[in-house]
Amino acid sequence: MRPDQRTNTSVRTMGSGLGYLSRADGSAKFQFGKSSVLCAVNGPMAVKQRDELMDKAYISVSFTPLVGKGTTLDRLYERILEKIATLVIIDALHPRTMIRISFQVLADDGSILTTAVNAMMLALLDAGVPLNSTFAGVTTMVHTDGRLLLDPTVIELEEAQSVHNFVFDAISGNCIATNSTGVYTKEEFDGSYELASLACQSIHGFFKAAVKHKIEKEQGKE
Amino acid sequence: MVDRKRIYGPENTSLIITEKKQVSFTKRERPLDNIRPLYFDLGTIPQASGSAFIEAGSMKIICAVYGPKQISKNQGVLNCDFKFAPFSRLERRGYAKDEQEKDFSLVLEQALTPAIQLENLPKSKLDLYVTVLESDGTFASLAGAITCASLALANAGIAMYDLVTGCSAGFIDNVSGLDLTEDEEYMAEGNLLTNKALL
Amino acid sequence: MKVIPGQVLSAADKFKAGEGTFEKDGFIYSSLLGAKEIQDNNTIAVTTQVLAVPFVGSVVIGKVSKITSKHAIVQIIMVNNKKSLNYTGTILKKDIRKTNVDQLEIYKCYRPGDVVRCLVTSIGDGKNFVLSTAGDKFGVVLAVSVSGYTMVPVAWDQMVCPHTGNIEFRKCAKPE
Amino acid sequence: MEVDLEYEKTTALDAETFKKIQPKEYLRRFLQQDTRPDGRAVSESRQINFNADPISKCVGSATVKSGNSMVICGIKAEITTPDPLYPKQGYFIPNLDLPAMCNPRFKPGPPQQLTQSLSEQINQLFEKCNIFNKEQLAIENGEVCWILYADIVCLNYDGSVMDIALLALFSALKSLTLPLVEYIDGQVKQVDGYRKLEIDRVISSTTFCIFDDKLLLDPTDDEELEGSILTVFVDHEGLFCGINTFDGHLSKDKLDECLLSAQQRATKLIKLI
Repeated sequence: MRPDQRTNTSVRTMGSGLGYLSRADGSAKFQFGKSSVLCAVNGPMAVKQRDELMDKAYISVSFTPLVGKGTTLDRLYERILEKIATLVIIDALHPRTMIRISFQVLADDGSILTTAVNAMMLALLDAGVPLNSTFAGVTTMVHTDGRLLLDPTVIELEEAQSVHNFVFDAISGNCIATNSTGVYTKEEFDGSYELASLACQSIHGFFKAAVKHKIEKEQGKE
Repeated sequence: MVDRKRIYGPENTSLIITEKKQVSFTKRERPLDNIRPLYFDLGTIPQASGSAFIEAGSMKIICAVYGPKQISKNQGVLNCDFKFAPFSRLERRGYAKDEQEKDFSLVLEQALTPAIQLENLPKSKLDLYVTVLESDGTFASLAGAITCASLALANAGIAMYDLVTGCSAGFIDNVSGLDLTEDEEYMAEGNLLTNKALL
Repeated sequence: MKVIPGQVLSAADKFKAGEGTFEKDGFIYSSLLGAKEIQDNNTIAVTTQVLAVPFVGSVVIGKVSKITSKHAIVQIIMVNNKKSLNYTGTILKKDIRKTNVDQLEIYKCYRPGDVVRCLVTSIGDGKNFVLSTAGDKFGVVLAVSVSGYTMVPVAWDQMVCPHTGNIEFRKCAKPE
Repeated sequence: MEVDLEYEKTTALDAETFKKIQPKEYLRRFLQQDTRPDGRAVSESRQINFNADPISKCVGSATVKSGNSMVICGIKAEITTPDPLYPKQGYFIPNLDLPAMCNPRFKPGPPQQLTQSLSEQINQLFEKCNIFNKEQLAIENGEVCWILYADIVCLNYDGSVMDIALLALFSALKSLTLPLVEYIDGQVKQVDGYRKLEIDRVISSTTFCIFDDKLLLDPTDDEELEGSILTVFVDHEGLFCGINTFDGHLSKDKLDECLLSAQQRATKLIKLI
């Protein structure tokens, strides 16, 4: 049993809120337990001439940590998120425009990268940006005593032998992004991969429910 | 000020104390009017339009020319960027350019611009980057950089009136000598840099 | 023979100074690092692989990157069949073809992504070189249809998509 | 519809122009013939050349060249006060720099996102993978310790720079000689003799480019731009130390293929160091 009474293969309680910000074209908050990230999507909108691309939209991502301006680690996260966004958004539909995606960490209790990935998914859906698939992300870790844990918290991460971030495509079931650190064997990686793949399916179910809830609420108003 | 765009450590670091060697020209191995033997290589950086590498003693300098690139000015422009690599000198230096490097960039630009036929490069600029990988004498590095840069320009196929070469000199106890090393420069009372095109 | 910039090639009364050389005080000097050549028995030149810079009169090949109602912007790729680095040029509406300029519409001549052959007519005041496609030789050499296939010209102002058979309007260059 | 077949011949562009206009199609046509623009097979890597200790002013240095890609790594040793949380340890600060000199795409000025994320990936290896015991860098408990600055400067960026950056870094670490010192009255003085660092784990990386479901080993810059990149870190025992891909569409079989091929290459690469 883990400190927060979860089983090894369960994620923390997920929470989400769509359309959090009134001035953004699309926004969403996503929570894994106490970890929480807010994501705002703006665009397609006018682009600076320097960044203008002739055949596709320019996608700009900024990731702001809880405190300060951020370090090289935040730039690595930014790069990962930017690459995922570029892969998923059908950018050829909006040439010579910009789509800006901004992240703000609200609370950090581990697995912050995948929390941000999931927040981005919901915000992109909320903004109505054309996408060629949906995705979901989850973090796993291998404990120094060999246990495989899903969605670790900060306390658990201190005793990690290796940490794996996975992002899975919902349609093909392929892995679109991984970022893992620490030392591990092939078997440990395979185990993490299987576990993350299953978890992503359930997270994806959560996305569907969240979007459905939002649409029903909007239609109810009319 | 901590540079958060790189991996950083504590702010105050220092070298271990070693005694500076006392040097004079009497102990110098090569004659006073000789420079260190030189080794040149062209096209070291294939990604660039032109590049050159120069080695003299333990001094190593690499230079790349990019361009011509489009600018809105009608006359051609040469941009120079001079940098010591972080590990090139005794003390580690940061990545940000300091005053000396800015000054040397300007010297480089002034030395090379008259030699280039800029009228043949309408609406164009040339970007020239020099990195000193290992320095053995600050002025000797600048002199080497000038020579290296003009070779890189020739390698890039840029039309020039002439090749430009640089050489440093200095004097210790009122005796002057050519191409001083770092230890000699430390002792020298004055340093001089000349660059020359044949025409 | 290999020469370096600033090397004396000959006295100026024997030969004429050609490409890659310059004349000063009665001598011809090399301005490039390259091979010395004597052309037409009276001109001395130095040749080397150079990245080309567009000049007035150069024939350039470029890719249309942007069109507006007044002009088309072209990213120049080749200058006189030599590789060049990124230069941009502008084709003004009046320079697209020789006749009937008043009635033409730019989007019926060029689309972003087309590869065009043009002539440099002026260095220009602003950022870009001024290009022209007036003349048979100049215009679109390679264009991709809406459905993504390389099109084939059927008339001076029309191209056809070999896959769908749709006709699209382009100001084509006459094949050499 | 009658199509003039002669047309394509007459307007055929030479390879260089075609590459500039349609880089994806250019690469695809090579791969249809099971070869790559530089003549290599799909799973063939470039020749690697080492040059040990080129910089005499460093405690350890190395140059590594693979095809056109070239990096130089220099390690400088200075002294500082240790972190109060870890008074017995020294510091190790790795940085990768991609200056404007090494590729026309890079601009002068502060490091770009790519540079920062590559530096961070190297830093994570040193933080999470127990590469060497940092207590070897201690001089006096809580008072003074060594700080090693490992600066990797890319001289020519032609793809797969992480692979050769790690090779250069580890071969510089292996050749590193720290001067022996003694700490007397708050001053660090050098004494005769040198010592080496004990390296517990040597890591190498292998970069793949995923393009149209094909896996290109050791991609060049042009190939990297057209496909997505997968980097696998493997240590000397064949254990994995990291897998990074940010925009690949990989099935598990393909991923396994990469991991296996990276393991095989790692044994070869680590022998070189």
